[in-house]
Parts: sequence; structure tokens; C-alpha cells
Amino acid sequence: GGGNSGTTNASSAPSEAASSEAPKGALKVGLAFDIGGRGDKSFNDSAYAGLEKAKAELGAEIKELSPAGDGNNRADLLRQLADAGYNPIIGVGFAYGEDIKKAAEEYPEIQFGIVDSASNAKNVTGLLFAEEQGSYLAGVAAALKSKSNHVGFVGGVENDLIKKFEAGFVQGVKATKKDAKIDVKYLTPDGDFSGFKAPDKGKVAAEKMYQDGADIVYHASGDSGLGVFQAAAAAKKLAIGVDSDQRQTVKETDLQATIMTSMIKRVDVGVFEFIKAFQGGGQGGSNVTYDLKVDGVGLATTGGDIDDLKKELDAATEKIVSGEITVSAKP
Amino acid sequence: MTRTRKYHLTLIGIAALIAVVSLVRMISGQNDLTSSGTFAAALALAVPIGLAGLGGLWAERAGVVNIGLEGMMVLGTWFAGWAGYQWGFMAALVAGVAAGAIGGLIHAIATVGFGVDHIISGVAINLLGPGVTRFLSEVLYKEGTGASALGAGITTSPALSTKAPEISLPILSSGPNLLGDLESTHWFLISDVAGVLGGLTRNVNLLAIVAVALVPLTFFVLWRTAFGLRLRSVGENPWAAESLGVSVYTLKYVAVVISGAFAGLGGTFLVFFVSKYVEGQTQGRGFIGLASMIFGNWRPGGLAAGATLFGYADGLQLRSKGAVTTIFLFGAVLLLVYLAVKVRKIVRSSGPVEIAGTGAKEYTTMAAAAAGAVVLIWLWMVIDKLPDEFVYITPHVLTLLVLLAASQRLRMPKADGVRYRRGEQH
Amino acid sequence: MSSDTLAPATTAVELTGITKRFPGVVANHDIRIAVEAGTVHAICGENGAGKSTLMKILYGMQKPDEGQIRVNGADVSFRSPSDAIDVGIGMVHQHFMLADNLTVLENIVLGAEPKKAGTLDTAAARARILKLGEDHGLHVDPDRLVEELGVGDRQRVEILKVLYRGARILILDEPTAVLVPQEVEELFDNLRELKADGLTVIFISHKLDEVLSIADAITVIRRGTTVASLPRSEIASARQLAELMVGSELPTPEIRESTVTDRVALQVSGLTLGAGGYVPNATPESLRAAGVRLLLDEVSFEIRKGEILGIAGVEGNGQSELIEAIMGMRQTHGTVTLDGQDISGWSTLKRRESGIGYIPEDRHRQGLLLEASLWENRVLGHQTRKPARKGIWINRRKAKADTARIIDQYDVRTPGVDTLALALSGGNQQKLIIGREMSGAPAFLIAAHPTRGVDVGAQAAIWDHLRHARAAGLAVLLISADLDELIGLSDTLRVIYRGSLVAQLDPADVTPETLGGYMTGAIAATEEM
Amino acid sequence: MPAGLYRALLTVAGAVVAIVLAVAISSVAIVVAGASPADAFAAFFNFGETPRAVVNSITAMINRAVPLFIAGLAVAVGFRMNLFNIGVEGQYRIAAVVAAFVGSTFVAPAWIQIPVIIIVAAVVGGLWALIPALMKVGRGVNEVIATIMLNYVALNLAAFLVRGPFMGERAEGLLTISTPPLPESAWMPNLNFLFELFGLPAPRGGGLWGFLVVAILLGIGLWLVLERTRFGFDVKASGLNPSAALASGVNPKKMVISAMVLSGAIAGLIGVPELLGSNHAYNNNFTPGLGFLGIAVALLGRNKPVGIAVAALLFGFLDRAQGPLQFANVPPSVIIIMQGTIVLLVVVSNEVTRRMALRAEERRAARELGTDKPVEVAA
Ligand SMILES: Nc1ncnc2c1ncn2[C@@H]1O[C@H](COP(=O)(O)OP(=O)(O)OP(=O)(O)O)[C@@H](O)[C@H]1O
Ligand SMILES: Nc1ncnc2c1ncn2[C@@H]1O[C@H](COP(=O)(O)OP(=O)(O)OP(=O)(O)O)[C@@H](O)[C@H]1O
Ligand SMILES: [Mg+2]
Ligand SMILES: [Mg+2]
Repeated sequence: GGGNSGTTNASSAPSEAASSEAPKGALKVGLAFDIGGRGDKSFNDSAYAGLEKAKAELGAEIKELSPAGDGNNRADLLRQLADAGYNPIIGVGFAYGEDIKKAAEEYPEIQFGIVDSASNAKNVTGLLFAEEQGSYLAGVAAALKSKSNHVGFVGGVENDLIKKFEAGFVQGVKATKKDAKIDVKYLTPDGDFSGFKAPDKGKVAAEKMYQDGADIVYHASGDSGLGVFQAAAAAKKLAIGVDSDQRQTVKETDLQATIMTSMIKRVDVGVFEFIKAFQGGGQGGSNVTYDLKVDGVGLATTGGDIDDLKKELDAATEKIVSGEITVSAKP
Repeated sequence: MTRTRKYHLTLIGIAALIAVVSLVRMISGQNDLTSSGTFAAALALAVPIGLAGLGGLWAERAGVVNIGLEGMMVLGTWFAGWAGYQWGFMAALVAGVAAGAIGGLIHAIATVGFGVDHIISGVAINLLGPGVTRFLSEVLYKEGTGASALGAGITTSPALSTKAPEISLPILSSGPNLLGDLESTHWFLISDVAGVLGGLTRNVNLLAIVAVALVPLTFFVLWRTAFGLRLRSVGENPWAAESLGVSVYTLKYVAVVISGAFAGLGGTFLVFFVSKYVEGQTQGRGFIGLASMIFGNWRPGGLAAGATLFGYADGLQLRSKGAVTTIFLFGAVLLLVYLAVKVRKIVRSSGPVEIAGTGAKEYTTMAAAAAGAVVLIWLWMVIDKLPDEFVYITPHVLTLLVLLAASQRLRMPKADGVRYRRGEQH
Repeated sequence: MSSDTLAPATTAVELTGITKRFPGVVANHDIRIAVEAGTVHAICGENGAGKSTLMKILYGMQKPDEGQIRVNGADVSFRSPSDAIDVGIGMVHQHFMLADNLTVLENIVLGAEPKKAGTLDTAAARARILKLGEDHGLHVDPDRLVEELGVGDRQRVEILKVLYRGARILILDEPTAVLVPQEVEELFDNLRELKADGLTVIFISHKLDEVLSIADAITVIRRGTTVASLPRSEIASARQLAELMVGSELPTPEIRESTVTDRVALQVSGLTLGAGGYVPNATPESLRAAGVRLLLDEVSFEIRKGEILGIAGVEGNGQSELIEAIMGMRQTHGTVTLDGQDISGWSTLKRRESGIGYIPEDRHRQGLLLEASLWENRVLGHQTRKPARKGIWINRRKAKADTARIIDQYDVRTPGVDTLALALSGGNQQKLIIGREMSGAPAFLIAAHPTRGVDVGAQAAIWDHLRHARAAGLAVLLISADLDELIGLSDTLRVIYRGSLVAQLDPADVTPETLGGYMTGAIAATEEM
Repeated sequence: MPAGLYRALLTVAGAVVAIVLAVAISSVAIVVAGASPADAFAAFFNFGETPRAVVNSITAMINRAVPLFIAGLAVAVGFRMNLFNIGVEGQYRIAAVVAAFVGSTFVAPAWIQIPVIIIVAAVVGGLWALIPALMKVGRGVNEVIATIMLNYVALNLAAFLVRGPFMGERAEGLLTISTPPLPESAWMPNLNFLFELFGLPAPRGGGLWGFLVVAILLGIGLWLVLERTRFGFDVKASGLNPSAALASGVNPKKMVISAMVLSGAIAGLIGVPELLGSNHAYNNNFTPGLGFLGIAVALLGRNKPVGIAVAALLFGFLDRAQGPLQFANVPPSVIIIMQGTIVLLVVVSNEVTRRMALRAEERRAARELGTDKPVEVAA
């Protein structure tokens, strides 16, 4: 596939926008979270960090809204922010794709940003992350660290976003060790988001992988990842976290020790840069991909478990940035 | 007498089942069918379902339908997480059980006290459980709180400060681990038994043992004590019970509160399993527990079988896709066994009456069974990889199939779901 | 109110000034009764007179608004039945109070369980029950499920429940309503024995000759108050007693002239049903050969227009199955023909549409929607017929008008057609059902216990309606436990015993005693047809 | 006072008391959360500053109420005869995905295509509900457990269909998977002119769903069916007393099948307003949970269309406040607590008032008969 085709042309957008003149008047930024909402110690909190930074550094007035537990009111939240005079407005999560598109058509005078989904209107900026690239690095690290030549991947929900993680990871492992074995398991089908809230299922799935001989399991399963870490701790093996630096967000010391690294996705950077660009007069209609080149994704080094792989990882990063390696977004 | 025979029959049945599964394992090479890992997972996944089911059993035996188990379980998870991170696992246990019991009390007040329809009150509790817990998280786990510093978030509590002990059987399952060695030989039957036993005796959470013990305990209390007799009489005919001086309201209250406590215990087990509260971690197990109770004909043994079946299928599904497809093979073998039994019976007793009376229908079912077996074997050979969506639903479909086969013999308590008012009998 | 401080010490129960009001109804008003110890004291009164309420008060199930209860000379005040049980009172209720899915033993010991080491001591309980059964001639199998028992056995279980608790004062609220004469005799023998042992019995029945045969004293209640309290010796006849009860003359169900025609309305032939339910392709012979117990065993009869065919039998001998087979609610072997047309394969609905009316044995269970209005109850069973129907719609206007007609013709005491059925007393509910089933000129009527639990006044009215309809050519299948009713109303009598019709009798020269003999199998079958 | 009016007044009074109590309980929660109840309740009624914001808010509330209303109707059909269709959730998902796919494949003028989509949804929902009905009638399988299990099956089947055979193309970079979009001929006209009638601006975007009209007609139709037809009578009879219904000639098997299928067919329509009104495709974010909420709505509305409409609007009203509450710094979960307590308290008060009404009825009957002379024996 060519999921990352937008990468190169757009990744320079933030810096371009930042240089323009900032408009006068109060900056009122609205943000609508994905299910889970603020305080999830992950994706949403990362977005919020970007928002707070905008408040601190750009003097923005901010308002953040969480959707209902089943996410039925996403579109309403966007409209409510728009009606209350917020501009720009950011939707966190690809699930806002359709709703942002409609809201953007309804409110052409307002700028929208959407995390994890491509721009789909004149006044929408897609804030994309090259998860597959970060996952590729996770794959490289896993392959190098694995003694059994056997690693695993646990996905929360079998949707295309999580499949990007799987695709990059598998490619990274295979590129490093051709004959390595990779177990893949998703917890729930697409549309059933309970897979992000099922640590017990994550634990059972990861347990099986460790029992079969895998020694490193990468998870992209939200709160279910907790189960993966526990399985790793019980089996005295390793795991790779996702989204934020989980070695820091997870507070249990026994679990921290199992988290070899985490694939970080800098939603905070994306959100902040988008707001900054808006202040500089940036217009939507294009995508910004936060990839390895702009440090939009990457591996966490807390704990120092992968410090010895720095050379190999830098090399892989180099190749991806230079375009020598293209990481596919589809398994 | 009859009881011993039933008991023996059950044992023989289980042995036969393991033999068939072992056979299927040998044919298909799917060792996960009887691996200790699968059974450990099955146990862990079955326990919360079984506890919810026991909760349902207690309530329904006293005549109160409890569809609010899910909500009570949610309350159990949250409070177990909240107390557990501060004061350890014993506190988690107490808080989880108490929270579930309070959910039960609300249900009891509505249904027993006010005579509200049982389903409706349960639905309201299912709304309230997640709402209240989310609210509590928003208040107590928000940024800047001490809990937040300990790793709490809006969707999770901090980890339990102490964990419930896990227990292994010495020599057999730990240390020399004889069962593990046997299992890895993959011998017919022997490895399977070793796998099953190993899975059920290695690193078992204390609460799982408690939960399993609660099944016979429930049977004992409900069927062997005076209290149990009174409780069941209330579910069968509350007016009769009332006329004999049994305090119907009190018993119903007690039963429903215990029911909620069981659901809360199930929630606590979920928290123990991953050592913290995670929003949404009950995953509809309250409903599945209710289903397993109906499946088990409102009896503890049957309920445990239902929960085990579900846990097993779910564990298998999570662990190995390949093993799940062998369910086709398993079904085929079962049908063939059924056919063999039928044929033998007909050959042996060729009484003309029986054949005349019931012949046609019998032959039709036999033909259907044979055709089914052929189709299943064909499916097993053709579909080596089912689409994932079909793998996820294996437990549910299995439950439906078993119900289709066995459901007509079910018998629920006669006054189950009936609104009872003292002194009113139309 | 200020009477007997001098009451003799032998008074077991003394009720003074008992008043109980329900919303809008005064069920008991200043009732006073004194029951001597060691006697059988009967209480009589028409439906709704307040007998059951009074007994429930004595048993602690309801609290009196005013009045005093004295048991064995001591003032008592009951908060619940357990208080009453504690002072030695036991009650057998008008309707069975048994849990079907529990065993006899469990039903008996419930609430007074013997315990051993925290568990239920079933062995001790079993021994005690068997001993009690031995002593009082009440034989039951303690380990059977109650749902498998017939009514006679259930009645015995009810009495054992009371005895098991060591009650010295027994309240029996209409215990004989479902028993046949032989069983009644047996029960009375038991009661006399209990009396001899010094127990006190309070006995309620609508069957006045029973009352006269067992009671030592009789209290009559009318409209919630005591109107008379007499020793048995002061009452000459049932007629006199009835007049005390209702203040007028006792009706009789006799028919004088025959209206039987020669045209067959309903013909039933070879109805057969095994205990395990309907088996396709089976025949009575094949079922018998396979050892299946038959609930219906080749039942055949015919009813002509203008004829009432009475079927006598102890409950549980296949009457319910027979009715359900004729109504199409249960699949059986054999054929049912209505007006020469084979209707065996028809649905219940179609049978009703073609002119079968049905007065069910249990009006609350099968006859009424208690929480629906009277006019909706009028529509029940007539959904597809005029005047209730208009195309796919229910014709509310006409249905209401027709309900008003029934209320008028059948003297249903009600404020109006929109009243909920549950607000009516049992007798009035029954009259509504009869009016409904008679409307639309049915060709054939099944009347199961048409006057059960109905007081004498309403009874007479119901008999009258049956007689009129019969004169107009209606064929009736009458099933009743009231043998006087059966003998008095029927043109032909058949006896059902263990699923088959065992005797055909002439109501003109049969006595309740011989009838009872056939019903219990004491007299051998003399099948003639 | 006529008995009917008395009963209605009693019911309304009970509901008001219940809501007041629920408000009091939620206020406690709000105070605990450190916010002011006054602000919170102001937020419920704060529909926005500008006319357009008000219009948007009203639209959001009604658009939320429409599917809830239909879900309530679907559930009520079964509940009226004590048939517990817990499977509404699965029925509407399956129906929506199939209807969306059929609608995108079959193109015709709007007046043909829209009805076809609606009919397809109803048929699919009805067929899916037929499964538990047949299981119950044929094998005596309890419908509660069967429908719960079938919900999981439906959810997965819908996911499979939208990811597999029914998947449409999607724009580059979009991660939502959906069926092919409906052609414009299948877009249901909106009702924005209603706002214009009052001189208000039209809401933007999809606007007020045109399906509202269908829903109202459905409610009236169902009311007629349940209250005025023979079928409705049979449903009521089966619910009040199954054995009496049987003896009256009602075929219980037929009733189970027809009520379940009718319930499923209505359930099939739950997703249609969203499909025709705004999404124009079934995607993997399609609004979930309507079936379960439908149970609460139906019970709150006492299984009667008018009551269900009121309950659905109440839920829509509460749900709409999710945003405004957060603007007022109140945790939005207060809404779920309010919904739960309202459901619980309203049913408690329903029960209390129902009993009071019955008591009054009996008393009235007794009073009016009180003048009767002693019973006379008819000759
Ligand atoms: N729980 C109650 N609530 C309201 N009214 C009641 C209640 N129980 C009885 N009644 C009223 O009290 C009156 C007396 O009823 P009761 O059952 O005592 O009559 P009864 O003499 O036993 O009649 P029957 O011969 O039919 O058994 C009834 O007519 C009824 O109106
Ligand atoms: N438990 C009760 N609660 C409320 N009302 C009652 C109760 N029992 C009886 N009633 C009222 O009493 C009247 C019926 O009286 P009652 O039960 O004495 O009739 P009955 O002739 O004995 O009928 P049945 O033989 O069917 O019991 C009705 O008005 C009914 O509403
Ligand atoms: Mg009575
Ligand atoms: Mg009585």
C-alpha cells in the first residue's frame, strides 16, 4: 500500500505556517476527545498536553470536551464548540473523520484539525502520524532483542488504524530477521471498542504468545495493554508499549521493568503545531504527517533497555527518513 | 442411590468428553485444545461469569430476576480498584463485594419493596453502574489527585497495593511440575488430563479457588439447609411460604443482596486478574453469567458447566484460532457418537411397537445427524482460517447450539419474576 | 363488646368485635365467635361474606382494625402467621398453598425445619411425617414432588403441614371444594379423630349438608357480621341453614322436562393421549403396548342438541385433558365432530368461531384478564366475531354495548363496562364469563365447574341460564365436582376414571353415593356403549 | 373525576415527583464534584447564545430522541406481551448495514429508493428477530438468553459485512470503514423549514431529520395496532394472562413469532434516520447502544407510544447537555446518573401510582354497589 504517500510533501507545513504573521484577537481553541476522554494517560492526555502548551505559550483560551461513553454525540460536540465561538477546533481520533467533514462544511469560517485522519475539506487539516514507521522501529528493536526469534503483536480492535501498527512492526521484524516468527492477535472486531478496555483478554492473548516461545510482545490495545505487561512480568519476558512512554505512565515497578520501550506518538506535538500554525494564519485542506523525520513518532528510551540498539535504530530511522525504506501502512 | 448414580454418570460423562477432545486433538494436532494454558485461561475467564451466574441463581431462586448483574459487577470492579490501591487486596475484596451488595440492595428495594418490574429495575441499575463509576473516576482520579500520581486515570485506578496470593499444587504443578512434563509429551488422553489438571492447579488465584468453592457451597446452602429451603420456597410460591410464617420480604432482600455481592465478587476477581480497575472491563459478563445460569437450569452445577464452556471457548478463541476451527471436528465426532448409540439401540431392541411408534422421526434425526457430521468434517477441512469475526463469536454460538439441543428440559422457579405483595393474591 | 369475662375455660378461640375494612369494603364488622375446645365449629356464609378474611385475621395474615382475639383464654395479637403458629393455630387455605417444585417433605417442614448440625434433618422429618400419616390416616409419600400429586393428596399435605407444627386449633377454609364424597368422608373421619384427640377445628364450607354432618356448632356470617351462632342440634335442615345465610329460599338445580333432540351436536370418538404427550403416528394399541400411561383412553361420546351431558370424576382423571382436546388446546388422537363436521385439525380459534363456548374451570387463570376492563373481557374469545370485530379492528362501541347487555341480563353487579375485572367479586366475574360464552348463540358449550366458589344466589341464576339455553337447543358438556349440580342438571351422566369413561348413568335414579363409588373406582366399570 | 383522567393525573404527578427527586440526587453528585448545581441545571437549559446555536441544540435533542423513540417502540411491542426482546441492539445493527448496502447498490428515484431502504431495514430486522422467535417456539429456548447471544453474533456479523463484502471505497487517509455512500436520491429531505416557519435560521448540515415524520407515523400506527386492532388485543391478552389468551383462541406460538418479528422490524428502523439523514452510510462508528437504551425508554414510557415519545425526548434532552455541562465544568457522567435515577424513580412512582389507581377503582366499584340491597336469590 501507499498509506504514507502524504508524508514528504506535507511534513514541512508546520514550520512554514509558524513563520507567518499571527492574527490579532483572542485565540479560542476547542478540542473534542476520543472515547475515554481526558485523563486516559494516553492518546487523549497527549492531545491535551498539546492544548495546554498552546495555552501556556500561545496564550490560547482552551476548552476540551469528552464525548459520551459510546461516542454518539461527537458531531454535537463539534457544533457546540463552533457555536460557542471556538476556532480552531480539533477532533481527536479517526472516529471524528465523518463528523469533522460535515462540521467543516457547516462552518466554513472555522478551521478544524483532525488527529489520525486525512483532511477531507478546505478548512480541515489532517494531523497524521506515521505509526507504521514508529512501529517499524519497534519491530527492529524487538527482532534484535529477541533471543528466541519469536515475537508477538496484540492489537486491541481490528481496525485499520491498529493495522498500521501491525504492518510496521511486522515489516521491521522481518527486515531485521527474516526468519523470525510473529504471532498476531486482535481482541475484538472492528466496531467493538471494548477491545481497548479488556486487560484480561490482553493478558490471555499475550500469555499464549509467551508460552509458545515469544519473548517480546508489542501491544497497540489501549488499556488492554496492561494485561500484556502483566503476562510479560509473569513470564519474565518483555513487552513494548504504545502511544505514550508507558514506562513512565505505568506506575507499577514490576511492570515498568518489562516495558522495553514504547512507540511514542506525539499527538501533543501535532496539536500544538496545528494551533501555532493556525495562529500564524495557516489554512486547512492539507495533511500534516508527523513521521520520523519530524519526531512525530519514535521510540522511548526510558529505562535504557534499548540504548545498546541505538546504532541499528538510528540506521533504520535514517533509511526511512531518506526514503530508502518505505514502510507500508497495511499488513 | 440415585444421587450416587448421577454423580458417577457425570464423572463418566466428563471422562468421555476428555477422550473425545483428546481424539480431536490427535487428529488435528491442535495441542491448545487441552493445554494447561488454555485451561488456566478458561478458569480465569469462567470465574467472573460463574460468579455472576451464582449471583443470578441466588436472586432467581428467591423469585427476583436480576438482569442488573452487569451494573452491580461494574460497581464491584470500581470499588475493588479504589480500595485495593489504598489498602491492598483484602480491602479490595471487601469493598468490591460491598459495592455489589449495595447494587443488589437498590434492586431489592425497587423490586421487593416497591414491586417494580424486575427487568426494568435491572436495566436502570445497568445504566447507573457505569454512570456512577465514571463519575467517581472523574472526581477522585482526576489530574492532581494523589491517585493520579499513583497511575490512576479517568479509565483506570492505580494498581492494587498488594496482590492476592496465587497458589500451585506442589510437585505436580510447581517445583518438579510433573503435570507439565506429562503434558508436553502429547500422549493420547494422558497429556490431555495432565494439561487440564495442570491448568487448574498452577498459579491459581486465591479468589478463583474461593469462587470454585462457592459452587458446592451454594448448592449446600440452598438445597441442604433450612435457610435454603425457605429461600427456594419464596421463589416457588411466596404465598405458601408466607402462610407458614416465613418472612418472604426479608428472604428476598437477603437473596438479592447476596446476589449483588456475588456480582461484586465477580467484579473483584476481574480486578485481581489484572491488578487494577479498568473502565469497561466487565465486558458484558453480567449478561453472560445470567445466560450461564439459565443454561445450567437454575442449578449451581449446570451453571458452572455453562460458565466453564463459555470460558473455555473464549480462552481458546483468544489463544488459538486454529484450535477454534476444530470445534467443527468436535461437533462431527459428537454426532458420530450419537449415531453409533442410536444404531446400537435400534439393532438391539427391535420391538415392533417402538419402531412403529417413533420410527419415522427417529430415522429423520439420524439422517440429519449423519449429514451434519459430513458437513462439519468438510467444513473443518476446507476452512482452515475462519474470518476473525466468526472466531470471536464462538462462545456465543456454542451456547446457542447447546441451548437448542437441551433447552426444553429447563425449569425455572415458578414465581420467578413475579411481583409479590404481602397479603395480595389474585 | 363487654361480654364474657365469665367464658368457660374450655373456649379455644374467642373473637370479639372484630372489624376489618378494606378500601371501600367492610369485610368484617363487629364479629363475635366463641369456639369450644375439642369441637368442630363450622362457619357459613355466602361468597364475600367475610369468612376467609376472618380466618386470615385469626391466622395472623391480616390485622384487624378493631377487636380482640383470645386463644385458650389469653389475649393475643398477631403480627404474622408465625405468631399464630406459635400459639398452636394452623390453617388450611381456601386455595392450595403449596410449592409445586418442592417435595412433599419440603412443603411440610417449611418454616419449622428440624435441623442437625446446621443442615436440614430430612431423616427426622421423614420419620415424623410418616408417623403423623400413620396416626391420622393421612398417607403421603414424603419424597414426591407436589406437582405430581392429585388434589386429594394435596389436601392431605395441607393438613399434614398443620399437624406437623403441632397445631391444636385447625382452620380449614373450604377444604372439601375439590374432593369427592369418599374423600370428604375420609377427611371427616380424620377430623373426628382429631377432635377425639382434643383438637379444635374451625371448618368453612358452602356445602351445607357437609356442615351439618360434621359440625358441633355453626356460626353464620352475612355481609361481614355474625347473624347466628347455634349448636348443631338447633338446626333442622340444610334449607334452614341456607335461609339463615341468605335470608331466603334455597334453590335446587332440578330440571323437570327433557329438551333433548335427536340431532347430534358434538361427537367425540377415540380420544387418546399418553402421559408423555402427543406422539405422532401412534395408536392407542401401540401406546398401551409401549407401557405408556394413558391420560385419555379412547374416550367417545356424543351430545345432542338440547342435551346436558354431565361428566363426573375425581379431579385429575382426564377431565382437563378432555376439555383441552375438545377446545383444540392440546393435540390428541381420535376425532371430534361438530354438527357432522370433523374439526379435529382445527385451531382453538376456529372451533370457537364455529360455535363452541367455554366456561373454564379456573376463571382467574383461563377466563379473565383481571387488569383489563369488563368490555375487554367481553371481547376475549370473541376477537374475530361480531359484535367485537370490525375488519382488523376491535369494535369498541359495539363491544361495550354488548357488555352492557350481559351486565343487564346476567345481573352482573358492577358500576359499569369500564370497570376492571379484578374489582368484581368472584360470583360476578363468573356471571360475566357465562354471559360472554353464551353470546353469539353457541351450538355447544363446555361448562367446567360453572358455579365453583359461587354463593347460592348466584348459583341459582347460573343454573337458570344453563337451563334456558338448553331449552333453546344448546348442547352442554358439564363437568363439575358438585354432584348435586351434576345430577340435577344433566340429561345424561358419564363417569370418567383414569382417562376412560367407565359408566353411563341415569341422573333420575342415581345418588351421590353411587356416583362417588364409580368415580373412585370402588364400583367396577359397567360400560355399556 | 373520571377514572381515566384520575389515573393520568396520578401518573404525571408521580413522574414529576420522581424527576424532582432525581434532580435532588444528582445535585448531591454535582456538589461532590465541586461544581454548582445551579450552573449545572442552567446548562441543561442553556441552548446557546445565538439563534443558530439554539436551533442546533434543538435539532441535536430531537435527532437523538428519534432513534430512541423507535427503539422504545420496538422493545415495547415485545414487553407488552411479556416477551423480552433484549436483542434490539443486534437487530438494528444488522438491519442498518444491510439497508445501507442495498441502498447504495440499488438506485432509483427518491420516492422509490427511500421506501425500499426503509422496507429492507424492517425486513432484515424482522428476520433477525425471527431467529430467537423460532428458537423459543420450536425448542423452548428462553428469548432473553437467545437475544443476548445473538446481539454478539449480530455485532460481529455487521463488522464482518462492513469490512468484507459490503465495504465501500473510502477517501485516502480516512480510517473509518463504511459501506458505499448512499446516492443523493436516498437522502431523506430534512425538516429545517420548520425552524424557518418560526423565523429561526435553519440548522446547518443534515439538520432536523426528515425521518421524524416517519417515526411519528410509526408511533401513531403502532398505537392503533396495539390499542385498536384485534392483533393488539391479542398482544395485550397474551401479556396480561397467557393461559386465558390461549383458551380464547389466541395461538401463542403465532403471537410469539409475530410480536417478535414486529418488534425486530421496528428495531430495524432504528438506524435508518441516521443513515438517511446524516451519515448516508453504515460505518464502524455507527451509533451503538440504542437498543439497550430503548429498553429504558420503553419501560419509562410504560410501553405506550405517547409515554415512549416523552421518555425519548427526556433522554434526548439530557444527552444534549453533555457539551454544555462540560462548559460549566460539571462532569458529564452526571447525565448518566440522572438517567439511571430517573428511570428507577419513575418506575417506582409508576408502581405506586398504579396501585393507588387500582385501589381507587376498587373503592369506586364498591361504593357504587354499596347501595345494593342484600343478594336475592333468582328463581
Ligand atoms: N385483601 C383484600 N383487599 C380488599 N378487599 C378484600 C380483601 N380481601 C377481602 N376483601 C373483601 O372482603 C370481602 C370478604 O372476603 P372474604 O374472602 O373474607 O369472603 P369469604 O366469605 O371468604 O368468601 P368466599 O366464600 O367466596 O370465600 C370480599 O368480598 C372483598 O370485597
Ligand atoms: N388480596 C386481595 N387484594 C385486593 N382485593 C381483593 C383481594 N382479595 C379479594 N379482593 C377483592 O375482593 C373481591 C372479590 O372477593 P372474594 O375474593 O371474596 O370473591 P369470591 O367470591 O371469593 O371469589 P373467588 O372465589 O374467586 O375468590 C374483589 O373486589 C377483589 O378485588
Ligand atoms: Mg374468596
Ligand atoms: Mg373465602
